[in-house]
Amino acid sequence: MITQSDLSPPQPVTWCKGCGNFGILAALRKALVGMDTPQHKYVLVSGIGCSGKVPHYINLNSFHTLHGRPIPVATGIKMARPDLKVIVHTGDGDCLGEGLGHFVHAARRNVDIAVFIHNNGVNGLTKGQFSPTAPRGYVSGTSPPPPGAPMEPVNPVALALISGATYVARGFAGHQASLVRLMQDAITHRGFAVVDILQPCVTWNRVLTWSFYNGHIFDIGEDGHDPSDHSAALRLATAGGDRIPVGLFYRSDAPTLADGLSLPESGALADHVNDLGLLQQVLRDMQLE
Amino acid sequence: MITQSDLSPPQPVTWCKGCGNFGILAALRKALVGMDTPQHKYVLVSGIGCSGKVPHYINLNSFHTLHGRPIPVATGIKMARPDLKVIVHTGDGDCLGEGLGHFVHAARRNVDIAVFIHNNGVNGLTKGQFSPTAPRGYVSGTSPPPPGAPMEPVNPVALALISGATYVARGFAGHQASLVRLMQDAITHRGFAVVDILQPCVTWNRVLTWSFYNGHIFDIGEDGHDPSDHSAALRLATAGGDRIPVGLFYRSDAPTLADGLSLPESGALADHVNDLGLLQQVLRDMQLE
Amino acid sequence: MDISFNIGGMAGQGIDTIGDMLTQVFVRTGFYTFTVKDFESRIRGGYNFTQVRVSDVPVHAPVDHMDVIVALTHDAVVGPRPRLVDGGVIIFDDTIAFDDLEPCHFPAPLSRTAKEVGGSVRMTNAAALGALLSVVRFPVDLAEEVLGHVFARKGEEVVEKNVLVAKRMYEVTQERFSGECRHDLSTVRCGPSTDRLVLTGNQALALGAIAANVKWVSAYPMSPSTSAFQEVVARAHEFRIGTLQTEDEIAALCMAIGASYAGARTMVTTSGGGFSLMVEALGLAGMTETPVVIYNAQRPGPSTGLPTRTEQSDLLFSVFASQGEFPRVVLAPRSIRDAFDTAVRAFNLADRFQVPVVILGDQFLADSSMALPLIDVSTVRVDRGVLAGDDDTPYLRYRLTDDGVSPRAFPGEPGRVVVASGNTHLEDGHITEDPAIRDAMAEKFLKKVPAIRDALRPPELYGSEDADMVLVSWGSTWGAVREAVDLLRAGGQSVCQLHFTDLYPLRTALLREVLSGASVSVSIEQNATSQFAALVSMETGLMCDHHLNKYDGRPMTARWVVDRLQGAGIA
Amino acid sequence: MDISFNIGGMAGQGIDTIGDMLTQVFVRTGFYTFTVKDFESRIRGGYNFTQVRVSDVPVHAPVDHMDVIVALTHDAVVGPRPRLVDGGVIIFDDTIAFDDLEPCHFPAPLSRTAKEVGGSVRMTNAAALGALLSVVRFPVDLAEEVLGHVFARKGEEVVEKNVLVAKRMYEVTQERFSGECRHDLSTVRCGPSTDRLVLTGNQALALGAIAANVKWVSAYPMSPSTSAFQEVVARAHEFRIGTLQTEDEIAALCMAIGASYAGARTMVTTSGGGFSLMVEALGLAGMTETPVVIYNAQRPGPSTGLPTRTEQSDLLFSVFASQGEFPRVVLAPRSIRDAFDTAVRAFNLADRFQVPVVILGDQFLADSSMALPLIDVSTVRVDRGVLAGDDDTPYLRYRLTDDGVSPRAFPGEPGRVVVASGNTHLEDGHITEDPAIRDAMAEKFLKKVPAIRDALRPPELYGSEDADMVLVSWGSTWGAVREAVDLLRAGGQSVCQLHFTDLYPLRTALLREVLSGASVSVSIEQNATSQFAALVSMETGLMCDHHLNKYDGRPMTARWVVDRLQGAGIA
Ligand SMILES: Cc1ncc(C[n+]2csc(CCOP(=O)(O)OP(=O)(O)O)c2C)c(N)n1
Ligand SMILES: Cc1ncc(C[n+]2csc(CCOP(=O)(O)OP(=O)(O)O)c2C)c(N)n1
Ligand code: SF4
Ligand code: SF4
Ligand SMILES: [Mg+2]
Ligand SMILES: [Mg+2]
Repeated sequence: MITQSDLSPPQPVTWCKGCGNFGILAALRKALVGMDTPQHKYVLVSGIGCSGKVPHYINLNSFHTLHGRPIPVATGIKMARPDLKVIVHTGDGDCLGEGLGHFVHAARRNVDIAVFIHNNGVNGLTKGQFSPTAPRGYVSGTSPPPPGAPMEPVNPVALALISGATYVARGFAGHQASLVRLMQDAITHRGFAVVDILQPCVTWNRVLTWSFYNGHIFDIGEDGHDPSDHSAALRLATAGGDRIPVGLFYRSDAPTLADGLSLPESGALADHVNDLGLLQQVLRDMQLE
Repeated sequence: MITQSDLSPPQPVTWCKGCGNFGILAALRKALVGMDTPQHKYVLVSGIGCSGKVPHYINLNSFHTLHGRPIPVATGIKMARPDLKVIVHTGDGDCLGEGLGHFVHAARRNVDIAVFIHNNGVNGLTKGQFSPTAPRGYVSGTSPPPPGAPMEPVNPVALALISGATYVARGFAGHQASLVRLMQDAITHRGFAVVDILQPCVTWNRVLTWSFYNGHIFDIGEDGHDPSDHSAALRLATAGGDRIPVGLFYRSDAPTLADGLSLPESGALADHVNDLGLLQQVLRDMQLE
Repeated sequence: MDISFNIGGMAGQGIDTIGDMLTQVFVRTGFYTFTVKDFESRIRGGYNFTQVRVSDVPVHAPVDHMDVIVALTHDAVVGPRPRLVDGGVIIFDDTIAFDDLEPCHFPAPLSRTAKEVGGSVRMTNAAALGALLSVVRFPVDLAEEVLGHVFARKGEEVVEKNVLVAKRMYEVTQERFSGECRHDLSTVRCGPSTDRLVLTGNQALALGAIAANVKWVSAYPMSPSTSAFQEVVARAHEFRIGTLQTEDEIAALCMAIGASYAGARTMVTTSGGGFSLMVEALGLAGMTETPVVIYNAQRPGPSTGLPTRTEQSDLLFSVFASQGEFPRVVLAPRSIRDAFDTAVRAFNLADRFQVPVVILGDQFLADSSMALPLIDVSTVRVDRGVLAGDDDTPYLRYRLTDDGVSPRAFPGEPGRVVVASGNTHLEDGHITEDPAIRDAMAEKFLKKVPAIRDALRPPELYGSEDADMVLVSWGSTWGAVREAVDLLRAGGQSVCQLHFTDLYPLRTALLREVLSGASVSVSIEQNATSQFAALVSMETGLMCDHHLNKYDGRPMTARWVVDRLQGAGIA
Repeated sequence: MDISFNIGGMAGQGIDTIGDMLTQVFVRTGFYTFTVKDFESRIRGGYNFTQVRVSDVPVHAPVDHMDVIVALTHDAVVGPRPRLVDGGVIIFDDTIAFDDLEPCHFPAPLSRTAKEVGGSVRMTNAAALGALLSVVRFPVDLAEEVLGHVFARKGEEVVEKNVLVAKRMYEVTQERFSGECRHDLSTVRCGPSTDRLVLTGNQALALGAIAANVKWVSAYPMSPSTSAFQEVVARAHEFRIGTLQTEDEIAALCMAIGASYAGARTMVTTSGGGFSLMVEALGLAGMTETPVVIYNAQRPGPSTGLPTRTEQSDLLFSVFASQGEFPRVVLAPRSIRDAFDTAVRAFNLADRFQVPVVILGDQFLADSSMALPLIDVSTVRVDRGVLAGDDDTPYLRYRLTDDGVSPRAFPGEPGRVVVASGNTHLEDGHITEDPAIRDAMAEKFLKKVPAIRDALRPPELYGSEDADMVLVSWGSTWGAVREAVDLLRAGGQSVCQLHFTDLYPLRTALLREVLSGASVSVSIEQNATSQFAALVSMETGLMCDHHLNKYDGRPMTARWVVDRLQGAGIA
């Protein structure tokens, strides 16, 4: 129903030439064009970072929020308007540094939103400091040698799995076809869907490059992984070693947050009106005779 | 070296009669009395909650901080004074709600502190609302039926394991001997040590009671679990089901945060003095001739 | 009639229950009540009390003195003794070992009677109630009329037995109590009041929010705000309101902002520490012009401070919180009834001007209760402000208009794209660094202010504008200061009260008039640094001559005001 | 001599490099420079520029006009054209297609020369430098003297080739440039300055912190503060300073508080959004009396605003941030050199009064650079305040003293227990709800304020106290306003500047004197709501007659001040 031109960028794109974000944006456009939800039913929510600029490069309802906070803002939107599809674009710093708590809690609540992590191992927009997914020893302006970043990286896939996310995948900005599919599945999935997207930052990250990823990733679907098997998913996610698994790790069905709140039986919360007659009755009942 | 009377409570204890916190405090006292670090080398850091009051009930250096923030405060203390043993007492709301981000990041940094979670499934001090570890459906003032708490609980042991903690255990306020041992090991462990302590809140929590725990816990040590096996630990932690494993899940050696910072070669950071001669030289070198 | 009953003891002993029952007895017999709770930040033990002030005219503040005390512990017998009036009585269970008996002391067989007559010590509460009523010679027929209702309402399982216990204890007291109580209600009949709705400030606020059509409330528990949240949660199912206990306060406000962007009226409830954490998101609401209501029930700070006590020390923080500059509204209800109206007004102001609105309550107001006339909700008006029409195409979320307010639209409508951004943005919501747009958007914000100010309530003048002395007050101290004015005027002083509920942007016309007219002005605030007086100076250049400050965390009383004024030689 | 060079182009094109080299040329030849950077919140592309202002007297502000422009893109040729002075020149690479040539345009073979002479287009920077120097007829011998140093210092790999390229382009320009440049430096010899230390505001601040013995800096990156943090991190190993990029700003400040409690001097660096997140922990520092220095490099808000631009709009937020009331200090350096001193003073004030100290910088100050005399660090004095002696037993962390300051001790000493708490506490640090202690502790805080105020710098009066007009300014606009005063006085006006670096608690003596003496007072601020003027009113009741406000995110200039004053008919 949506055409590419419906989505054309409201503003000129300002990312660096060669940035992995182009691949993510392209995949998002293809994903949306390939599905049958009308354009006005989407809301795109982003944080702050290079990744956070997505709303200005695709013509959708959007909220460019704060660094680290797109997930709670998206949660609010979804609860008020459960008929809308809410998509979060977030950076690794945004989602796993400043906003990590929200990520874990949204996962365990199984909030029905799709979260796309632009995972580039750096804080791109603030000039290349190591991010929570940077490997131990990563050298940057805030982690000079010795010994570079003095800590283990966050593993977003494992964290999502442990936290209760019901759709967990990893994609790569360079693999359009599979990324489009993962995005579409994540958007249509009923529940908290995470796609950790490997995204080369060509300006700052000299370690996690296009060629590095091309040489190290492998598709777990091709390896016969069963995405209904949580422990297998967790094993894959925590295996370590040289090779980087991509694909769908896990998918399951579970009650979403909206199922557990007292939202209106039908229609959106945003359109519902408190019954003043009922309130008057409540107040009357509270009176002491 | 420390005697029980050295530690006697500076203030009368205000917890409810029968509260699991008494067991935790008793175990802490026994743990300290049984070790050979002198009293002045400990610092106890707590958040806000019933659990947060520990510093007033044991005679130690202490910092009663903010809700959710004892871990970063403890991190700062430890970095400034690596010779001190820093112990955090935190609630489940404190550590896994408000402070969850800090918990995960301290774990991946392997900050050399011991974190004791008073896990009672409720926000005790604010009158019994469901906490992040309350089971799905738990009924409280902020989660009335239907359907009670509309989300899965946080699993602190699994979360610690995934995040990179190098000592991960679960204890029970009612099992003094083993809790004392776990505490001592956690305190002497070099790295981020977590003990998730099951703590009945007799006033609010009608589900996770003394008798519930007595009927459901089992010791993984007795079952022959090997604490050097990370995946086995993770499997145990995520197994689900009726029975609740307690004991030491995992222990390993890894560089701590202090190893990766430019702290003084010897002596504490707090006692070190920037070399003004060197600074003068630096400034001179920055000049353009 | 103006009696203060005081029930003291440990947390968990049933102080609240006795206090509530006592309140009910007097409300049901037609009197005005005002109940305050004084409790520690612990779940069991300590020394807590409930004060029930009963009067035949409306009262809005507690008093310092105690007429009749029911003490459930030894501490509660001894501690409040200095505050007992001459002719006051302290009732306590005769199992409490207490030797220094004075005529005011009445060791009563409360628990024994409960056991003997009711069959359970748990009915000691009923016994205490009976003793209390008897001591003030509350007519037994009137008592009988209401006791059944009271115990039924309190959910006591064995209503009849409780009534029996209370009545028996009433009689026992008649027989045994040999002291003098300064209050003798034996001739009293039903009071003049028809007010029957007993609400706390937090309940009133929550019900007001429901009346104003709040559809989303997210919060992280924090005393003394939690009961407001819980009141909404408890009614969420019947009204279909989305409520969520979040992981922290940051998430609470961000969710509310998201839900508001999507079209729902939203509120968050918190106290100072939680509000501190919301400050960044407050700025997001400001910048994105997303209406949201933030209820900050203040408590003494800084930091964790005194979690269960009261203070008015977040005023200037609320006015200036968050980086940068944007319009906002700060309101402080003056009474329990006003908390309801303030909630309604807050939502309308938020929508009309597309700004965040902070409601500054405090623990005193939050936890106090009084009997009110039934609230008629049919008069509640919901004003959602300017909404975009069909001709608003292409839709520009931040259209530059004469009054700075852009028509709102919500996501989900075909043909309309709604773009919000916390970065500096163009009219269409997309980001820009253009200095001219930056200026225009900053001026858009400035333009809203005069209209907001005009939409706010002017201060209330109590007494004559020509009075020699003006007492300047704000928020929940309204009742205490008003009563102080009455006391002072009764003593022949020429004094008036200028009271503000709408604090920012400040309305200054009447203020200038009254302040320049009076020969002495005194700011009275429940904080240490006279924050409202500072705000007045900032906006008008006028300085109050004197400042009364109470910052021990306990609620203000008229007596305190008068004593301080006299002590300082001002009155 | 007062020339403004402007290098414009896309991010990532080497604008900074050319600007830095140009700065070096003039510094090395004895001139004063002032360099500002104007860039967008993106990593590549857009339109950015660096302005290098060169003078033979010290200058502390940029100018609006441009004398010589090097444009690296078409946009950079066209965009700044209106700001080019008569007799100005725009140099650009002749591969840029540009048709509307005017006499001021000089399409030069920059990249061609780089390739032909240096063998690589990457030496286009060197070519641009050569062209630029040639256009203003900067003496070739002087240029030769320094170019080698400049390229070596910049870490250019092939120093000689770069020098060759620059020189060749110098000659080519001599031959080809047919326009008129209003500046002719051919007779210039070395300038009067011996200032050789080129620092940005952020560098100066970081080095000041190191001089003051900062031992722990935790931060989460945020423009425009990040380079201050990175400056410390880069030197952490040689000085042995603990530094950590944290998960968020809350952790950053909490860690700093922990490290300070344990005895280390600590600092955090952030901007408004991060400061918002620190507000709760700020209150913890206040309540626990833990010294800490918070550097807030302001940028235009609210919310994300304009991340790489400048503003002074967090003043009142800084003064009132966090619930409750506690003493604090707010300082705003007036210049790059002052940033160093401010850092030192901040740490001493924090320790002496055991309070948090906020340093309000801004993007303009943070990213600007100028040549300074060498800083002599031997004069730096570290004052750790009152420390507990051996006789302080039992140790009471919050001992009540006459001046409100309690001797500090750190954990880890035998026989001493150091207890800190964010709850209301007793002298020993353990918690209490006692109203009398509460009062005493609140008064302890109030007591510190007069002594803090006395320890702060009074405002600086530039010009005569008896001037008709006083310009009131604060922080980084010092240079621009001072220069405006010079311009106005040169035009015969009677005007002075009263400039504040120490903002809170406010010193009011000189302020009262000057404001009441002047017939016209004008507040000049880089914000929309005149926050400092509001603070002045709050503290003194005095109102400024006029307010100049700049809020487009671009730095203030003397010209802007003068034009605005004249435009408004004030001057
Ligand atoms: C509260 C707050 N802290 C810090 C910043 C500064 N900041 C902007 S973007 C960013 C990091 C971006 O990293 P990431 O989320 O990985 O996004 P990327 O640019 O790499 O896509 C930071 C720290 C901010 N805007 N707000
Ligand atoms: C920022 C902030 N939010 C909320 C609170 C209120 N508060 C105090 S204790 C507490 C929860 C305590 O729960 P938990 O950490 O589990 O401790 P427990 O009392 O159960 O030991 C809360 C929400 C606070 N003090 N600060
Ligand atoms: S800095 Fe990195 S992430 Fe940002 S746009 Fe450039 S390449 Fe992409
Ligand atoms: S409320 Fe619960 S956790 Fe708190 S002291 Fe009482 S029993 Fe213990
Ligand atoms: Mg990133
Ligand atoms: Mg708990």
